[in-house]
Amino acid sequence: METSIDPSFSNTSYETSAPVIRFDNVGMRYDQGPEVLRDLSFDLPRGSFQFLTGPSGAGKTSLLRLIYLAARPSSGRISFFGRDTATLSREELPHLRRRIGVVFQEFRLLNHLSVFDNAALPLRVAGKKRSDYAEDVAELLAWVGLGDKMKANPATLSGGEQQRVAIARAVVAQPEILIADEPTGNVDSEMAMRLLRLFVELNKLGTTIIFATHDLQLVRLLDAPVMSLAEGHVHIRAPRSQRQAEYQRAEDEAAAGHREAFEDIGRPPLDSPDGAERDE
Amino acid sequence: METSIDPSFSNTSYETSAPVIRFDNVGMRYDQGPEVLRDLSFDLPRGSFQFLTGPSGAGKTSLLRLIYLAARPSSGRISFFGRDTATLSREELPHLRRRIGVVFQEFRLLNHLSVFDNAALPLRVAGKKRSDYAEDVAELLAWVGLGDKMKANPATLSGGEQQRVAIARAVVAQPEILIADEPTGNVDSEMAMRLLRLFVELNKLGTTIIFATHDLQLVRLLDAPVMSLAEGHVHIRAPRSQRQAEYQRAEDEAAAGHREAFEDIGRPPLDSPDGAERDE
Amino acid sequence: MSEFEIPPPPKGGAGALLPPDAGRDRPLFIVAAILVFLACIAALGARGAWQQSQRWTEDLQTSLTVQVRPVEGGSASEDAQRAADIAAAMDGVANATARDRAHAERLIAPWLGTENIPDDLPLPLIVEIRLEPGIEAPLDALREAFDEAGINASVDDHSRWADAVRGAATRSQTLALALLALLAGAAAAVVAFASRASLAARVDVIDALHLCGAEDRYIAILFQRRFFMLGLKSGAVGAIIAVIVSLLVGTGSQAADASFFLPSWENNPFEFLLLAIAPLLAGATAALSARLAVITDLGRRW
Amino acid sequence: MSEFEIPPPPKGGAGALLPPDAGRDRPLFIVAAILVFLACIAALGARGAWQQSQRWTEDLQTSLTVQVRPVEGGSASEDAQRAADIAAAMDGVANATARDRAHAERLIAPWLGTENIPDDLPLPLIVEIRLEPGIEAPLDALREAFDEAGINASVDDHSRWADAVRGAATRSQTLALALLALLAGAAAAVVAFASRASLAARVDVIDALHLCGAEDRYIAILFQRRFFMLGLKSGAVGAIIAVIVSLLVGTGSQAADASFFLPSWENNPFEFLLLAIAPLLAGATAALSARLAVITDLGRRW
Ligand SMILES: Nc1ncnc2c1ncn2[C@@H]1O[C@H](COP(=O)(O)OP(=O)(O)OP(=O)(O)O)[C@@H](O)[C@H]1O
Ligand SMILES: Nc1ncnc2c1ncn2[C@@H]1O[C@H](COP(=O)(O)OP(=O)(O)OP(=O)(O)O)[C@@H](O)[C@H]1O
Ligand SMILES: [Mg+2]
Ligand SMILES: [Mg+2]
Repeated sequence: METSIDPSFSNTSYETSAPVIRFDNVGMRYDQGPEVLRDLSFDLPRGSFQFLTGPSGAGKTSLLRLIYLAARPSSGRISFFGRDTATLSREELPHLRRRIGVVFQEFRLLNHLSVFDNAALPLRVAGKKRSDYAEDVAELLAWVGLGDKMKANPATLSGGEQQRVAIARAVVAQPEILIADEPTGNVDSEMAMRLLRLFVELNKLGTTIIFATHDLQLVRLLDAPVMSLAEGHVHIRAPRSQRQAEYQRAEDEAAAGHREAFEDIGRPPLDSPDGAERDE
Repeated sequence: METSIDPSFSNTSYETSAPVIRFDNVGMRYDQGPEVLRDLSFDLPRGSFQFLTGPSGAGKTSLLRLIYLAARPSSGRISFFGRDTATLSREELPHLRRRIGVVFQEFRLLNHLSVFDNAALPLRVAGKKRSDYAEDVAELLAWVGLGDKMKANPATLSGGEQQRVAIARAVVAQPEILIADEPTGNVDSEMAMRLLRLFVELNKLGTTIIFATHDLQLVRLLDAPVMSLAEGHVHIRAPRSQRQAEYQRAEDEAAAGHREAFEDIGRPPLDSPDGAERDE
Repeated sequence: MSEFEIPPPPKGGAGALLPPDAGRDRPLFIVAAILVFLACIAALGARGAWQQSQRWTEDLQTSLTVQVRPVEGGSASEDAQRAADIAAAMDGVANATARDRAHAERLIAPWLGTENIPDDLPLPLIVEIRLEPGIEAPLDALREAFDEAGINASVDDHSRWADAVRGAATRSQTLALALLALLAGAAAAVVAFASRASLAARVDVIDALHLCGAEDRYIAILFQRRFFMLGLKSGAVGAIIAVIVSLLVGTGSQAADASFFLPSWENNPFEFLLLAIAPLLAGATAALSARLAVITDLGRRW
Repeated sequence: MSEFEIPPPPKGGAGALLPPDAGRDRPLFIVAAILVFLACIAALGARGAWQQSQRWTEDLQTSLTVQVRPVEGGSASEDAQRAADIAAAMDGVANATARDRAHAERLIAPWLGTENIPDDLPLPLIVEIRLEPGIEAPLDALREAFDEAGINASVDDHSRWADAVRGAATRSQTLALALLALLAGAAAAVVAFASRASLAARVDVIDALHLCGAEDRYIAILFQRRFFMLGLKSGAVGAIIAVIVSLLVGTGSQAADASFFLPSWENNPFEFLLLAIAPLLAGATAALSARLAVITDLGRRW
């Protein structure tokens, strides 16, 4: 179990500046469904790096959807840069969205555009000239390991390659807020580290980052606060440096319980050929 | 680092029966592209459980596509149950495919059908009566934690929930071969273990399983052989029980190198506001 | 089975395996309805022209007109009466009527006025002969008989008029049938393209079905059924609108020449057959077109 | 920038942001082309009917026929010549020609035969008057002048025929214009539905663009441009086929009554205008329809 603190992060200030995002008693439900998120209140300071974890279906993606303005809360208030989102008009949305970069869990690449054009999309939509950004985009794609796939159709890429295009697209315009929904779910751990490094660098340049992931190994690499969602509620853990002792204890317990838990799970409902082994 | 052997797997015989799948010098390329897979030769014995790993873009999905008959090799020979696939006619395909279950990396659920109908699809296509399978499908969905989402539209599920529907669909007909492409990429580690348990049970009932994953923690839970793909070539590691010593050494090295590696990665190409930190 | 709530079976049975694609088929529906509507109008028009020309030519074909000119020293009205008797005695003649001098005077009144005609002007008199239907006009026999009887008569079988009417009818019918063929071709092409596009748009569904072990036949039937239903429904809508329009046109007052080209609703089996067959034909065209497109496309895989 | 190969800019500039959706737009293209073709045919037909009727009624309206009957003790041919002179002297009359007795005999020959007419039969003679174009026929003035001169003449302005021709023309024109309206409405409806469906089918693209900060206007323009191009292209194809068909019909031999309803290509500005305007009109309809549909749909989000 590695618990060491990466020294490159100690100088990042997490609590100094005004919040870029503030949630006040936010609740959210889909249509007539049950409340997915309940009564969330938190601030994300400018320039912070925030992990978001929680079991599958806990509402991580839903929370991120609120932040990237793809959904509205059913109750409570969300403010961006001090501005209440409820008062936003349709016309103001695009400009706010250009300050936010998003990596979607399902990538959402445009299969009729090349990898290069996908990555360059936010710049193009913002009206930038191709000749101005071509070099930067190419360099970024090379960094995520896609230097030789720039002309490819995203549909012909492997899962991990697609994920990296999605990441390149999200960071290319160096947004003020970067929202990443499991950005490393489809890549091996070496590439995951490489990508995390990209986020860290962006964070150092001032971008507020929210990074949803199931990969606890990755979480452990950074000394950043961790929001965990469970049953609609959020719990924010301070950065590891602030809670070294308790963390160590909890993690050790979890590791010990790991194999035990696997055996305790029980038998799934499968028909055995002879029908004898089935537990009803 | 846990290295213990799960006792429940020690009685599974990996090398006893005839191969269900045999690859003979198989090569594969997409259109005019470079060879993604080169000269693969291996046997998968009946009832074996095989992990498949490799870096992103190594060709895991491509190899699986060959196995689930969605693609043809550009060279070499693949046989199923002793039958050369090159001699298969279009008419024979559906019947062979019914003996194979697949979990796709991108899920491929049908969004116009309910979760229940998605999971039941292979049974329905095979002409089974709804009343005969309704109970089994519901029980299976409950096992993967979707008992209360059976009527939902897959598009409204979280990433992890969709993945579990895909798994339910793949196993529902208890196929002879089960191919899973990163079936736990979108779920938390507890759910991943639960799902692995499902595969293990299926394997015990005689299904040959090929499980592609990046999650080395999961790989470590089972004492099963591991195929790793790199640069088009495959390397098969015997089950852990057979190579305990060397494995331990390699893993320890990897763990030690983990943090070091992260720092060694270097800086991604991002413009810093003052332009000074940029390394060209 | 109590703790789980199993969802009810989907409506429409196996058809539901294809996504309903709400809006996407709507333009196709409208287009198909328009094409069927126009096709029905064209068919009714062709039918109308044919019927009208049948009616007119029948009228012309079953009547003959004989002009009896007075011969030196004879009485024109006597000759006319004799001619009528000779004609009436012939096979195939239903009746023959000799018209008097007053009738002849009325005929030339537009040219000469009524007061200007001297009583001794030797006017030719008219004998009208009506034939039994379906009989070839016995022109030669009549002429011979008149010659033998010493009557100076000329026989007119209206063939000049009948030819003109028939010609016009044939032209308008050809026009309508060409339109019909154009529309049918267009409809088939549209459905073929649409089903191919629909296949391409649902390639994910097809893939999923294939990999779940579905056969090509199984998938083709899904598409075929959907497009049959689409053709049937839009065909029914188009045909019904066509009937309504033709009823409206039929009740409006109109000159004969216009009605020659307009569809009109005649309350007879042909129209009912057309109404009944149009949607089926549209459905069958759509289904066949879809099946061919799907089977061809699927055959290219693997 | 040397180590990376930057892909060339996409063809078609910003338009390429929407997927080309190869097959999916093809049925729409065909349908639009068919609709434009039929609309052009209808427009050419309406135009043809109008022109034909103009030509005929002009013919009829610029000529008068006078029947001069012999009066007791006078000479018919002298009267006819006098009538022609009187008419020729009138304002608005281009020329007046008196026809002789031989001409009158030819006119009644079908009724009386040629040998039967006694030389002393008082035949009415015809005076043909041709008016200057655009002049109201001076019927009353002519009648008065003839009365004064003691000529027994009746003047016919052909109004009965002209009315019939005009009526037929109006009917066929109305028919063609109704068809035109139907087709235009159908085309607009089809495009509206299609663009809405196309929007729904590309909701992923829209979402991605939105989340990259694209404005509604930006997206609407993408759709608008695509459907304008589609309308333009299919309109051009439809119009060109219509021209070809009308040229073919125009060269074929045909009876006057059929040509009354058939489009025919007259080498004049109206036809060129129609050819030029039809694709633009189709494009504009499509673009407007698409823009409205997209803006409405997008407005419902957020
Ligand atoms: N569009 C939707 N309509 C209705 N319910 C939805 C919708 N999207 C998500 N949900 C439900 O909301 C809950 C939270 O989903 P969410 O996607 O936020 O989970 P998550 O934390 O991202 O999970 P995962 O780790 O599996 O991606 C789930 O139970 C899901 O079924
Ligand atoms: N349809 C395709 N056409 C062309 N190239 C393809 C296609 N699919 C995959 N490739 C290429 O083949 C290589 C192997 O892809 P594959 O999807 O098999 O990798 P993978 O091992 O599954 O990676 P990941 O872990 O990221 O899913 C990649 O470089 C990819 O770009
Ligand atoms: Mg999620
Ligand atoms: Mg893959």
